Amino acid sequence: MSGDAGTVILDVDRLEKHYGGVHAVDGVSFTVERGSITGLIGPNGAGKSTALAVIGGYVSPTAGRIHFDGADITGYPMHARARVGLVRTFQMARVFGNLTTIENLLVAVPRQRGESAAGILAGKWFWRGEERQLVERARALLDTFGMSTKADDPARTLSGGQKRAVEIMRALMMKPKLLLLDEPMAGLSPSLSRQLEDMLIRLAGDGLSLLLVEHELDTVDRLCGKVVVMAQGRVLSEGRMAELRLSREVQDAYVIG
Amino acid sequence: MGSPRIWRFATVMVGATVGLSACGSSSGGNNTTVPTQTGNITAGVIAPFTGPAAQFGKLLSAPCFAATDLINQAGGILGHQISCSAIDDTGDAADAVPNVTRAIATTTNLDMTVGLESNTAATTVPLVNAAKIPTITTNGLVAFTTNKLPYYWRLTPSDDANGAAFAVWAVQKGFKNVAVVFQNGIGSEGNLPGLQSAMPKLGGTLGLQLTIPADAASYSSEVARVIAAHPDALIWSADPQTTATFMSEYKQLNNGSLPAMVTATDSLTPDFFGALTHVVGVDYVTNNVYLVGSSFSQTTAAFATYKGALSADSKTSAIADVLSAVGPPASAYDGINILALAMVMAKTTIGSYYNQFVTQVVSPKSGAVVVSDYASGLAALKAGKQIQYVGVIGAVVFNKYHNAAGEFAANVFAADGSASRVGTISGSKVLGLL
Amino acid sequence: MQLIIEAIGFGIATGAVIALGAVGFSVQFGISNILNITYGSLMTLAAYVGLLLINHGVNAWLALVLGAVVVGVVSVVYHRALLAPLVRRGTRAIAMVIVTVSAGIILQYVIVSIAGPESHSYGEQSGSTLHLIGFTLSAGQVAIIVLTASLMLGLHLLLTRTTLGKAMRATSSNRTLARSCGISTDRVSDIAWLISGSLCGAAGVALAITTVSFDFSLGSLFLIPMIAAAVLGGIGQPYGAMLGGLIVGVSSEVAAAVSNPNYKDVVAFMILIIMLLVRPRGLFGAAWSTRRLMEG
Amino acid sequence: MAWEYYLVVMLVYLGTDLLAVWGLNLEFGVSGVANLAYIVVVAAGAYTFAICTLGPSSGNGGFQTYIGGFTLPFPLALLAGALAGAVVGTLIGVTGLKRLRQDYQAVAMLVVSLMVATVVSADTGFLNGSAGLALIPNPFADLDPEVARWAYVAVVAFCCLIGFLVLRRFTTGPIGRTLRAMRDDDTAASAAGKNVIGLRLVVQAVGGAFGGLSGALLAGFIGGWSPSAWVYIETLAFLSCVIVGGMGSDRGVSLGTLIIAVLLLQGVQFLPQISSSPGLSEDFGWIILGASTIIFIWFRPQGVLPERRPRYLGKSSSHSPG
Repeated sequence: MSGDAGTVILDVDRLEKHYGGVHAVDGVSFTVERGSITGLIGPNGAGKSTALAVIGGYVSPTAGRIHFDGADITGYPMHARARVGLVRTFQMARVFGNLTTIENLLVAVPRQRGESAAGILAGKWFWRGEERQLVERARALLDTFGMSTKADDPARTLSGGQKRAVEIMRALMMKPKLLLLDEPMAGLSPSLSRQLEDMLIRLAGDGLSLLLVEHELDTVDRLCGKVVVMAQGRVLSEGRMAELRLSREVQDAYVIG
Repeated sequence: MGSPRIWRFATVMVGATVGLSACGSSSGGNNTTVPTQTGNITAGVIAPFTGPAAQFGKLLSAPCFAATDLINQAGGILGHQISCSAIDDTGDAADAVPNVTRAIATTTNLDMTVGLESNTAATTVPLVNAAKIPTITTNGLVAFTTNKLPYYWRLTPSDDANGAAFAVWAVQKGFKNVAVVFQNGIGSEGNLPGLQSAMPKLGGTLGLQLTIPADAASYSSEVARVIAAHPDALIWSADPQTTATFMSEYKQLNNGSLPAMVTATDSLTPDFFGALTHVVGVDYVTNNVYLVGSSFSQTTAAFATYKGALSADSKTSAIADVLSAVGPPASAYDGINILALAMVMAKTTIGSYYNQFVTQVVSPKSGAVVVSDYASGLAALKAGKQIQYVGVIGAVVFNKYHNAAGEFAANVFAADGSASRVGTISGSKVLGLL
Repeated sequence: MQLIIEAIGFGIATGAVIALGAVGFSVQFGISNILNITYGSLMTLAAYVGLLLINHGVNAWLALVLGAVVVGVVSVVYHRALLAPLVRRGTRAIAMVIVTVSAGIILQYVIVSIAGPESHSYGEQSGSTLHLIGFTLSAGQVAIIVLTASLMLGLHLLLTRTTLGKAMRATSSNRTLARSCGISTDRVSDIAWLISGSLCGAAGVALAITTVSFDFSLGSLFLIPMIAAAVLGGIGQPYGAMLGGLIVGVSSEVAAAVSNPNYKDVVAFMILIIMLLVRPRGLFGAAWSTRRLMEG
Repeated sequence: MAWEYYLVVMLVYLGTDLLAVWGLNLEFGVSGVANLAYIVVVAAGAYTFAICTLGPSSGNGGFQTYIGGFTLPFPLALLAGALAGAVVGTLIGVTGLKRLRQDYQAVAMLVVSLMVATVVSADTGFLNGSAGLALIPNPFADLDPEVARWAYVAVVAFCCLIGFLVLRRFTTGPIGRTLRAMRDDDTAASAAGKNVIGLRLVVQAVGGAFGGLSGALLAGFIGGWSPSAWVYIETLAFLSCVIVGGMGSDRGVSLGTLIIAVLLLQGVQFLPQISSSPGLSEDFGWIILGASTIIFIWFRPQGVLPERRPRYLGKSSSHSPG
């Protein structure tokens, strides 16, 4: 399947989202290539977050199509997109506060045997084996992020940075093909930020595709191959960050915005 | 709207604790093999004391106070004094069951009950019957017209007979074209069939038949529908608040005039009188509102004793006048006397023993002394004579289903809220129309 | 046909009272983002305050004003003492609904245990009947319509012509932005609760006047038509609530005129549920309110 | 013995309360669906049980009119009650299909509760209107009354046992974890691939079956059921057990059912019955119930016995969720 789709994993085609008379997203088209880190930037109110929400399935588009991994997913609800490998995180990290950190990871895996009708009917023996594997994967991931000691803490007690880490680990538990990140660095200390950047680069190296909305242009510069610039609901320009910095149009948009 | 279900559970818990200790300390109880008991007798008044029908609780407590006052003055029953206990059935079957079972379990010497109104009778009657407590009920459920429970005795007519009595009175007053307005729930299920059956037989017509919701903010549209039907009178059944709202709007939208109203004696309450006079004035209420229901003569000796006892007790004196005209409370009063005399005849206060004497207290027998109250009945029995109790509601003959009912009457309110009788309707005529 | 025209007239009278309450409810939601279910019981409180005053010889219309003031103050205290602290503690919206439902039940049963379960009345209404353009209305109904219209006009002027009104609207649409513009949002919210509470009180006394006979369940029975009106008009939008009130009132009365009157409340219920399921932002709701009604 | 029957009533009410509270806890405490129409599923179970056990409406001389009248045996009628609860619960769940703020959904359900009660009360031909149904046959009418009472207690106890086992299947393990994730943040749960709407409907169906069974058992015991038994605030009583006991904790809410009873029990012992207004203690019941709900939301939202999360030990160890 992925072979047929060529190198493009996400194809956004003339996307529109209107709120009453406001055109928050007004005919946006761009693509994300497999294994790349693509940035989506623009001034406040440019429609980046709305575009991301539409791609993630949180908001339904007024017009336009979204193709993901060779399939038209425009009508998919959010959970169906997650199941085909299109996973998003949130601007404000959202964790399941009353679950423990490790449970936050475990719960994310789609189609668990223990969630199925058969699992509920048959009981523990039906899902115990799968569960054990998931716990191992989750522990490994917690180790990688240096959060093993927090495994049994309720997620609501974690710091902002830790919550964001939980969110990203949770996304990774789902084995996504494309990760949508909405300002992943917001609120992180510079050192944490750098760690996360390294992590994202490593993930991309392993073949994961990333689309991120980010404010900090230096971060975008370091991470992203391609950058899409939005202003007033439209795509203004796209290219490499270094080129875009020189573009008059882009500069104007940021100043005006 | 009763109590929260969990609250019912709490009251049950309290009751269980008390019940256990009571059982440990007293040799009494309703079901012991020794046919005597110690301590006072309790007469339970099972009726709603909370919720929308709470007025019935008040109405049925008063005759209990009156009857027990007189019994105690006459020396009690077999040496026991008797007192009344309010048992709240809340008007809701789900609340009534724990409340009534708690009362049965925790009330010492609960040897008789009265009340058991239509809302809950179907579930509470079996409970007291299973506890072998003789019961005089005042409900009108058609289902009990063919009752087979041994401890159940009914002294009031069934609801469909009431409906037919409305029709008789309306036609008698010349109201040939009537509009029927029943509040949802009250009367519409019970009274309507009798009314529908009787009205055509009497040559009258039921114009508009409307069921209205209780306690709505406005009835303007409903009122407009009734006005458009131009009725001579309203056949009415609704709670005081609904009645007041509806009639007030009727008056305002009909240029200040109102048709006559025929309603049940259930509405002979201070609440109903107060609510209605407050909004449409006392003239209309005293001249054009007829309250029809089971009734009795107010000239008998039994009535004088009853009225005297109601007036003498400070708990009941305020509503003595109103009660003087209403059937069910008088039935409850008679019922307590009948059961008390049955105890005397049986020489025990235990229900399972004295229940069989109930028919003997009231049945006509040659050579029997006709008595009109407990004291004279007691005296006659002590003198070794047979008795026939003929009380406030007149002579009582129970059929094989333990049902008995007397005549019907129409009443009107006086300006002070008391009731006076303006006509009677024979029971046989009513039953013939069903 | 005549019956339906008359019913429309009655619907306008009923709708006027609904609108009065719905506007207050809507203002409260707009300013605090709380669905205050206690509102119904506060209306009942107003009716009983009015009863107390009338029994002491106060004129009915003065009682309406005083009842409004009392409930206005109670609303501010209620918001300050219970609702605002709970919101600050991060209590979820779902729990806030449970809190306001519980508080409403407490207030209702406190009223019962003081005033008793019996029905009460302000007294006989003046019996004159007015016939205008096919409508038949009682004097009391006309008075309530006039009262509502003038209160709505007053509110309109307050919202559009005064600095306070502008501050209220700003706080209502974006609290954070309003605060950053130097608006004392706490003070604005107090005043909004005072005004909306007063509308609630006025509606309660007006309802007691039109209903003629009432008991402790007065407000809770009336709450759903009010919420229906508020949602119909786009919750948080006072003008929408006014129109919503008229629509709910007229459709209920027409239903009572042509069908089984027992179903007339069902009309308001259906309007509310259908609106919530199909168009939660209301007939006239702006785009921002859509986003506000969604989770997150 | 009278007190013995009293104990029977106490046990039957406790059992039916537990079933209902468990069902509501699954919906609200575990899954975050504030079903303020919960009492409607209890009513659905009770009515269904009634019309399944009663004979045809025409057979009783016009005493009461209703649909159905199937004269089914007791166990089938109980199952029908549970099934009706599940169906009605799912229908109520439809109000949650639109992705609305949760407080809006709660209010929508409150309205559903009021509306269903209004319609059932108004339509006398459907379920006998506001007079409700009576003379629902007792399943053990042929037995000696004392044996019959305890037989009913045994049936209730058996249903509670089965109910608890079923409940644990939903509140523990991966599915319990998923439902709690949905409760904590349903948007994030969707983003994690959970079909939130589907799960909600399933939960409303299962919770509804619990409520339906509770109602069926209660109606079978008391022999009657009417709209005054399921006014919307009855839901608050169950909700209060959940909140006070500990949202999401099966043991907590079971304890909560007792605690509410004990709290109120203390209250009633200190309240002398005032003869002029015998209803006062009933009013205080509601006041205490509302107050304890608010007090717990304010001071101890996790309840008396909070939900406990499982620990997942190291790679070699197994875990025990729940």
